Amino acid sequence: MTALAQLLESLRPMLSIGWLAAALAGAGALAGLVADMFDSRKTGIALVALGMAAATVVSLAAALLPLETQISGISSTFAVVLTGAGFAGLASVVYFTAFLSCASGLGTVRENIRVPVAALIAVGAVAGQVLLGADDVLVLFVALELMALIAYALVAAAGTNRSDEAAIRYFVQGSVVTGLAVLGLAVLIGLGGGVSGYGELTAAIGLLAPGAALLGVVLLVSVLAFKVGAFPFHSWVPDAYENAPAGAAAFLSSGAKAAAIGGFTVLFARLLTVDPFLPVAAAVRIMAVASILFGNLAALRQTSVGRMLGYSGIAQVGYALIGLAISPRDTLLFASTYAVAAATAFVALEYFRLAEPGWDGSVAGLAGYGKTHRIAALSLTISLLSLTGMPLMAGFWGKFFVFYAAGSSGLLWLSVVGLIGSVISFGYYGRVIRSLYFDAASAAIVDQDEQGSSASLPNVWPSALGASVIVLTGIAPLLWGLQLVYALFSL
Amino acid sequence: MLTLPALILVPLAGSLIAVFSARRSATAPRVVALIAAVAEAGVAVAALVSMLATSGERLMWVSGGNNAVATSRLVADGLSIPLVLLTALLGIVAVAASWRITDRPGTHHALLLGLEAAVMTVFLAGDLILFYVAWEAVLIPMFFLIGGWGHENRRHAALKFFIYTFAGSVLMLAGIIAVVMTVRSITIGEIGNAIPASTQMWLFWLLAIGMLVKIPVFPLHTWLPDAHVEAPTAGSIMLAGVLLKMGGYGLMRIAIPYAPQGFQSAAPVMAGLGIASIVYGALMALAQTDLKRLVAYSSVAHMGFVVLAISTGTALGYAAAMLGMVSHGLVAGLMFLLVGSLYERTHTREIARFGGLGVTTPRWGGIFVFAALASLGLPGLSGFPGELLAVLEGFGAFGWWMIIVAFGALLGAVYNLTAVRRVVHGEPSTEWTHLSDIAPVDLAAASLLAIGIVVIGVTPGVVMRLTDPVVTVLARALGGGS
Amino acid sequence: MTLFASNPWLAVAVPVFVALVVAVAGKRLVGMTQWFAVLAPVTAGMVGIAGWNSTAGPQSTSWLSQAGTSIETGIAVDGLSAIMLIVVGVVATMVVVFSVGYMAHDESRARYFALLAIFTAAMCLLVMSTSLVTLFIGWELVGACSYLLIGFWYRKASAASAAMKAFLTTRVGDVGMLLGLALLWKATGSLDIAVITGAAPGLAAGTATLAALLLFMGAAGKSAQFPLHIWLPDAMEGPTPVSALIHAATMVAAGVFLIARMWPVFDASEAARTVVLWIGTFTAIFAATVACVQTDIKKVLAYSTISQLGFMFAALGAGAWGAAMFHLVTHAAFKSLLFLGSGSVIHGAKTQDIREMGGLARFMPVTAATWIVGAVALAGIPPLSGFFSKDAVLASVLHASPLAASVLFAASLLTAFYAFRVTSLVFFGKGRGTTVAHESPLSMTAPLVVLAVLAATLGFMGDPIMTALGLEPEILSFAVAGVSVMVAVLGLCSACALYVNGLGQASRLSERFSALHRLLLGGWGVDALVQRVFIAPVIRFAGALYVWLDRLIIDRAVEGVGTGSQFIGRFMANLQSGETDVYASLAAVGFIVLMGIVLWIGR
Amino acid sequence: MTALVLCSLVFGVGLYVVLTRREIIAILAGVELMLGSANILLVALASFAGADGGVIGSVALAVLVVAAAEAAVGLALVVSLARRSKRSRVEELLEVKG
Amino acid sequence: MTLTILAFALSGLLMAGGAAVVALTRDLMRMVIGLGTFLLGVAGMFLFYGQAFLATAQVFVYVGGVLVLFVFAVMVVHRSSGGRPVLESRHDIGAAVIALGVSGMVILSLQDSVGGWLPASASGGAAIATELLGGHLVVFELLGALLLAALVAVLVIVGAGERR
Repeated sequence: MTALAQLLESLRPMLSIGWLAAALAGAGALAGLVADMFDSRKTGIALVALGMAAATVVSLAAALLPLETQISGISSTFAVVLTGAGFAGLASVVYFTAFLSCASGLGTVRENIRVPVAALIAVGAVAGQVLLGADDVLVLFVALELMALIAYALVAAAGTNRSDEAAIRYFVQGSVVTGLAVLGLAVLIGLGGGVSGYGELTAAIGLLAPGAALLGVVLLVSVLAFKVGAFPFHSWVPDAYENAPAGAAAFLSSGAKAAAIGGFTVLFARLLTVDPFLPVAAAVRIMAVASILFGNLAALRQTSVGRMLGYSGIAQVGYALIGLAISPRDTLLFASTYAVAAATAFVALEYFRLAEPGWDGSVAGLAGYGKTHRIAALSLTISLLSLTGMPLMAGFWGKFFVFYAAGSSGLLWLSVVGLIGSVISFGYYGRVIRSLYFDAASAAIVDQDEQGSSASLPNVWPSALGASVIVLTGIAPLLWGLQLVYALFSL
Repeated sequence: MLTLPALILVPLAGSLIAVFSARRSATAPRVVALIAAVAEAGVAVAALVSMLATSGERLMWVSGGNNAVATSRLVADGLSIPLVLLTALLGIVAVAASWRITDRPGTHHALLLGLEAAVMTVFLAGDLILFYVAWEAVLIPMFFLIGGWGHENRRHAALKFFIYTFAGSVLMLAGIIAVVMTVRSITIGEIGNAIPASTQMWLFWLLAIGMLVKIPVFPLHTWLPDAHVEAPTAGSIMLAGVLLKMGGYGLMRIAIPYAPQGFQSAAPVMAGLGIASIVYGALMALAQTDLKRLVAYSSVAHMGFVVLAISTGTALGYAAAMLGMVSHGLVAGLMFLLVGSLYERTHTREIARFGGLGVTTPRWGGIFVFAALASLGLPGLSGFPGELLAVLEGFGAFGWWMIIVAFGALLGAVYNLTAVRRVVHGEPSTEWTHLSDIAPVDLAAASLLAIGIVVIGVTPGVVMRLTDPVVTVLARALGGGS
Repeated sequence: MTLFASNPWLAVAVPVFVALVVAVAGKRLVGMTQWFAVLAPVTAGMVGIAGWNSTAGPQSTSWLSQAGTSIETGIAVDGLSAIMLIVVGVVATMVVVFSVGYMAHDESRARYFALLAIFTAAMCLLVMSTSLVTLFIGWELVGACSYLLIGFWYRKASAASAAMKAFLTTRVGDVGMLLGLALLWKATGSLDIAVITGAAPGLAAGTATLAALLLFMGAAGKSAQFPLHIWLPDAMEGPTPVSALIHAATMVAAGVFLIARMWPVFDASEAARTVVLWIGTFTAIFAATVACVQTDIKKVLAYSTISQLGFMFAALGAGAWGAAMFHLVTHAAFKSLLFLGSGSVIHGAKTQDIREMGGLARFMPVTAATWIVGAVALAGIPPLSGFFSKDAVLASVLHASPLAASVLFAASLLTAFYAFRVTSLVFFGKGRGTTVAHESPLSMTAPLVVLAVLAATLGFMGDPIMTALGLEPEILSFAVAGVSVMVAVLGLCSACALYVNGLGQASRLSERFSALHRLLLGGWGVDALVQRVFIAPVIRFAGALYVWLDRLIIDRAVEGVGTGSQFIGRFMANLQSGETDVYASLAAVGFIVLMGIVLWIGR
Repeated sequence: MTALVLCSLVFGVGLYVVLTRREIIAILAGVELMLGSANILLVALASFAGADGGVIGSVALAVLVVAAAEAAVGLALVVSLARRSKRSRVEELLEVKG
Repeated sequence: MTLTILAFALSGLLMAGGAAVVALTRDLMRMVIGLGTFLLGVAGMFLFYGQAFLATAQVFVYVGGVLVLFVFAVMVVHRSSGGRPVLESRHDIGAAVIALGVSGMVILSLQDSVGGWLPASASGGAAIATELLGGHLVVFELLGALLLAALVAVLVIVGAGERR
């Protein structure tokens, strides 16, 4: 352990550059694209994944070895993106989900665009790192739009009628929101006198007429709410998650969302700290409750696993919104645990899609996979339990800290709503698990399995990796205390 | 004190080995599981011995040493040790009960041992977080046991079990959050800032609701018959024998100490729930046509006594609750073992189809009669001391309501003896003339439980000597001397 | 003897050990172990004899204790318990010996003897205990043994039902006893009998009465007093020696013993005693009337036992617990004699119906002779034992309530009547049975002879018994004795006159009063009433509760939450209509709503 | 004030176009209306507040670039949809729902 | 002064008129022309507010680029249908209320913050460059990434749509 610590210590100067992770990721993406030009697609994806892996490790190291206890800027001159410990922690999660997504092999994507899709995911992860630490409205806006463009493309990458439809609708809705975003920029930066950093903005909008300031802020909140997929800005979520290629949805549902939650959190922590914005926090709480109820209830009767995960994602965002205005650290922690679990779930689905071409994506169709695809099924189960918030899984800590923070702020009722939502959520997560393990496989599937056992199976290890991360981080705090958690997400 | 972590690690290790041993042969997992369960029992006894050696107060183990800021701690005292021993014993019985499982034996035994580890953790948890974690972790293996190895309606029952008890325990989590944020410590029993009395009024119910669901009391009980009936035998044994005890343990360990004033105002209601459970459970058991369902409802009645005893808030009441829990663990374990063993050979639980089993399977019949007598609270067997004390103390606290309790005890005799008459007595049904008697493994397990039942029944003092120090403290905190 | 005097626990331990040995040895060694089983009651008797004048103090130990509060268990032998121990020891010894012959052909003998031994242990525990808890443990255990022994031939549905009925009916009484314990625990803070009896005079009147009545409820259940007597006639489904031991001599007398043991509590409550007196008196006359028409020899004896126990309770109610104990002892002797005799008859005649018997005296001389001794003792004809004890009872009741005494005299008349009705029908007249009866083996007749001797002579033991109990000896009241003898002889003669030539006259009589006859035959319809008013409704109620409340309301509510939220979920998911413009407008509407909320909150 | 009203109303018209047009390309045009007018509002508000032109310019430029890229992606989606399934109108997109 | 007012009015007219055409015409090509008009109006507005560089960029990027893309897209989409495609709208009150709601909310919230005419402050490309390469370098880089991503995204979208 000490040797490792020394090594990390010697790497400090390099880690201090928050760019390093982004640069590695970007380099991986470019290298992948270059390799793609020479038609070596496997290498291309491997290169992108490698870049993601490197970025994950670097970010994690940066998180564990915080350079300063205070919030640190990306560099001394441009204090527009936060890369302090907690943000590096979340960034490493974003990169990790992107890594899982790429590592799944993206087998459901058509071969000719596989590497570009991977590269898009990589760029998305970079955008995510910027987004989650954005300390500047303009940076936030551009990062959001970058993420949005990538998201549209990822949904459309499935190349089916349904995915086209989902992408178009997503795009139209997103465009309206972009309009709102520009309006928000106009109000905040325009009326704020041309400053865009949160620090100066806080001072500047303090001088504005209350109505104008609130308008700008609410516009931004709406935009971020759309990005995270909170009720009532949620409509795109189920469509997108269901119809995007599962491997790409793995990033879309996890890293992209976690980054948006991060950006949302920073917005609240840095900009909305002044008194006049308390109503905004209250409004977000209402949105949280609505999201939790809507997401959980609407997910109950879904037949498609992806769509169900989409609705459940709405609910999960609701939990994050609980913590948003209360405890940034806990919100980031929750976002991370959610992201890893969601990515693992989708990566497992990607595996099923490839391993069982006959699977129609429905919950009932998973019947018997618990026996035929043990590892992937187990990974999916673990990720779903984590999403439920069961102890021994990472998801428990995420929810626990958020709810604890809410309780400590005198909002125990909010925690209770969230907890009840968790109970409802097992109604649909449990149905998936039930299908996997308790339902007999139909005869056709068994036959297929016997035939297809010799064929090359897709990667199962990314889902296993995700699941082990979930379990390890779920158990570790019990053994070594909670400092580990605090260390990763101290702000 | 490494015995405490060992109590958790031994079954966990056994669980892992069981999974991998399944590749070797189909019978390897059960051997592994049995070894692990016996070793676990050995460790439990070792814990008991070392606790008695250290003047019987308590054992403690802190992860990461004492200097760490936030650590998990394990504590074993008089409240936990009896239940730990019970769990270890039932662990062995459960493995024996699933001796002939052929469907994925590795996973089954691994889940069983994992369940045991989780339950152990509940009883040993020294901080609230660990307590809750273990409390919920118990659901996972149980869910899979019911769903994976249960009977016809297992799919629905597993989900219902999970969601119902999960709903109760998340409210408990809200309560735990409220506790921690007020007392500023997660160590159980460490109360820095006193919780305001007005808060305690709702806090107690928030904490207790999850436990009351687990116990379960009327009218929060409907998950239980479904779960019990559908669960495989080993699952039923653990469910009735150990999982329900978590509720009573939690009340005494968490809910009441943290919200004593809330408890005092809630005690009559809780006692009412307990009394209602006693009568209601007995009546429901009387109405059953399914033998396993009957036993399941009898659990409601028995645990009603535990709730009643706890709600007296006296030292003897607590002791009665502990006795009741240990006893019910043994008796219900035995009952489910017997019903499971019967089901395995007849593939039915329909009471009406049995009859005269005392003639065809005399050993099984004899033990069933014994179990029924134990279940109805016959003195000399384990059920009696707890029920007697519950009535004695309940009379002191709640007066003539005990008339209902006493009649509830009578109803207990009614359904048990009715079951005996319809299953064991009478002319043997032609359907089962060639039924083989109870298997040797089951017989051994049953004898183990029967010995426990007799020992506790004759000398309940052994349990109470263990519980004495901690119960004294807890009862004094409530302001009740006796 | 000193061994037994200083170690009274042997009376419990040895029978338990015997039971274990017999049970473990099982079928293989029955021949040997059944004689070994005699050891159990013999030890009990020895302890009783040794403790007759023993000065050894109680041996007690903490059964359980918590936070300084402790519940003690303990045993001790004093006069009262010594008497009971001897009764138990002697009768049980006789029964075990008798059983060796009676049960010779039964496969489950091992179970039988083990249960007898356990019963002995439990009974000894009951009578020796110094704590109500120990007493209650023994109390329940004898009940359980009774249950298992009544249901010994459990293949017979009637036996199984009778066993259950016996256990449950006595349990009804135990409900009261349990509450009585709780009340005394609350009032005195102890369950130690010495403490409670010491504190009894100081109890509030209401408490004392309630406690006494609750204890009496337990006693009434165990001792088959009206209306909890219904189990005893059915209990005759068990093997006859069991009836002799448990349902005539020992267990059913435990209720009398309990009240004697807790006498100070009853002494403190006039009201409670009055209740006991009248319940006892009524039971005595009621059961006697029913006994007059029964045709099953054991049923007659069963109702007779109920009636005699009624006598004892009447004595208790009148304040003469010594007389009650005296009658208990003599009753134990002659009633177990009668039961064993009936066992011998049944063994020989292969039937229980007295209408099918007749003239058996020729085939079974020993049985007949001893039976007649028992019947005379039961009828209360001097100088046999029944006369003296019944006289003591009647005298005391007369002292307390002349009305009750006159009822008891009537009961005495009926007693003599039914005793000799049976005697005439069974042993005299012409044989009506199909089979040729035979005398029983020695192992069965020897106990009869011993018990006959006891039944004949125990009447003279009145003074020692009273002394042992620490009471003044009874002085024979000649007035009462005269009336009682007259009544008894009247009953005897009328029975002989009516029945010695068979059933002809009697059946004409019963046809004439057929309604009354049916009523009496059915035990005044109490049994049917209980069945209709209590048991059937409870079972129907339970069934209805399960269907309507548990399934239809509670569980439906639980499941309803699930389906309800699914329904809402379906509805919510339908908002997701797939229309692009709706989706786009949701974003704008969301903004407007959010802005509205913010402005509304921030007013 | 005039600029505010003008830009807001044109923004509203853009939104109205998005909500009412059936042809997807027309919807994209509506989006352009929204973005353009919002951009002008930005510049207008900035000059009311006397903001530094450089910052405002770069913000406006960023918006411009974003809008252009978005238009490109949007048109690509439309083209792809049309080429694959011959659909170009929103009422033809009702497959994914529930 | 009047000249500036005139310029403002003209640009505003172009914007409003173009928007109205886009909203109301039933002819696809006319809609594209209306869009062009609007974009020109936007460029005029930039000029009016002293952002000459932006005005230029607007003309180049939009009128020269995006508008052409629109035309291409129209041609590709409606290649088969022949003739000029007819545009349809589902005019309804709800949409109008929502659109007006947003506009109204913006106007009402901002009406206190603006007023009178403005001191136009000119800023050239240099100022923008200074800002973008200085304090907002990250934005510049992100915009670069955005354009690259847009390229790849279009590639992916079109590539996914190809018939197999």
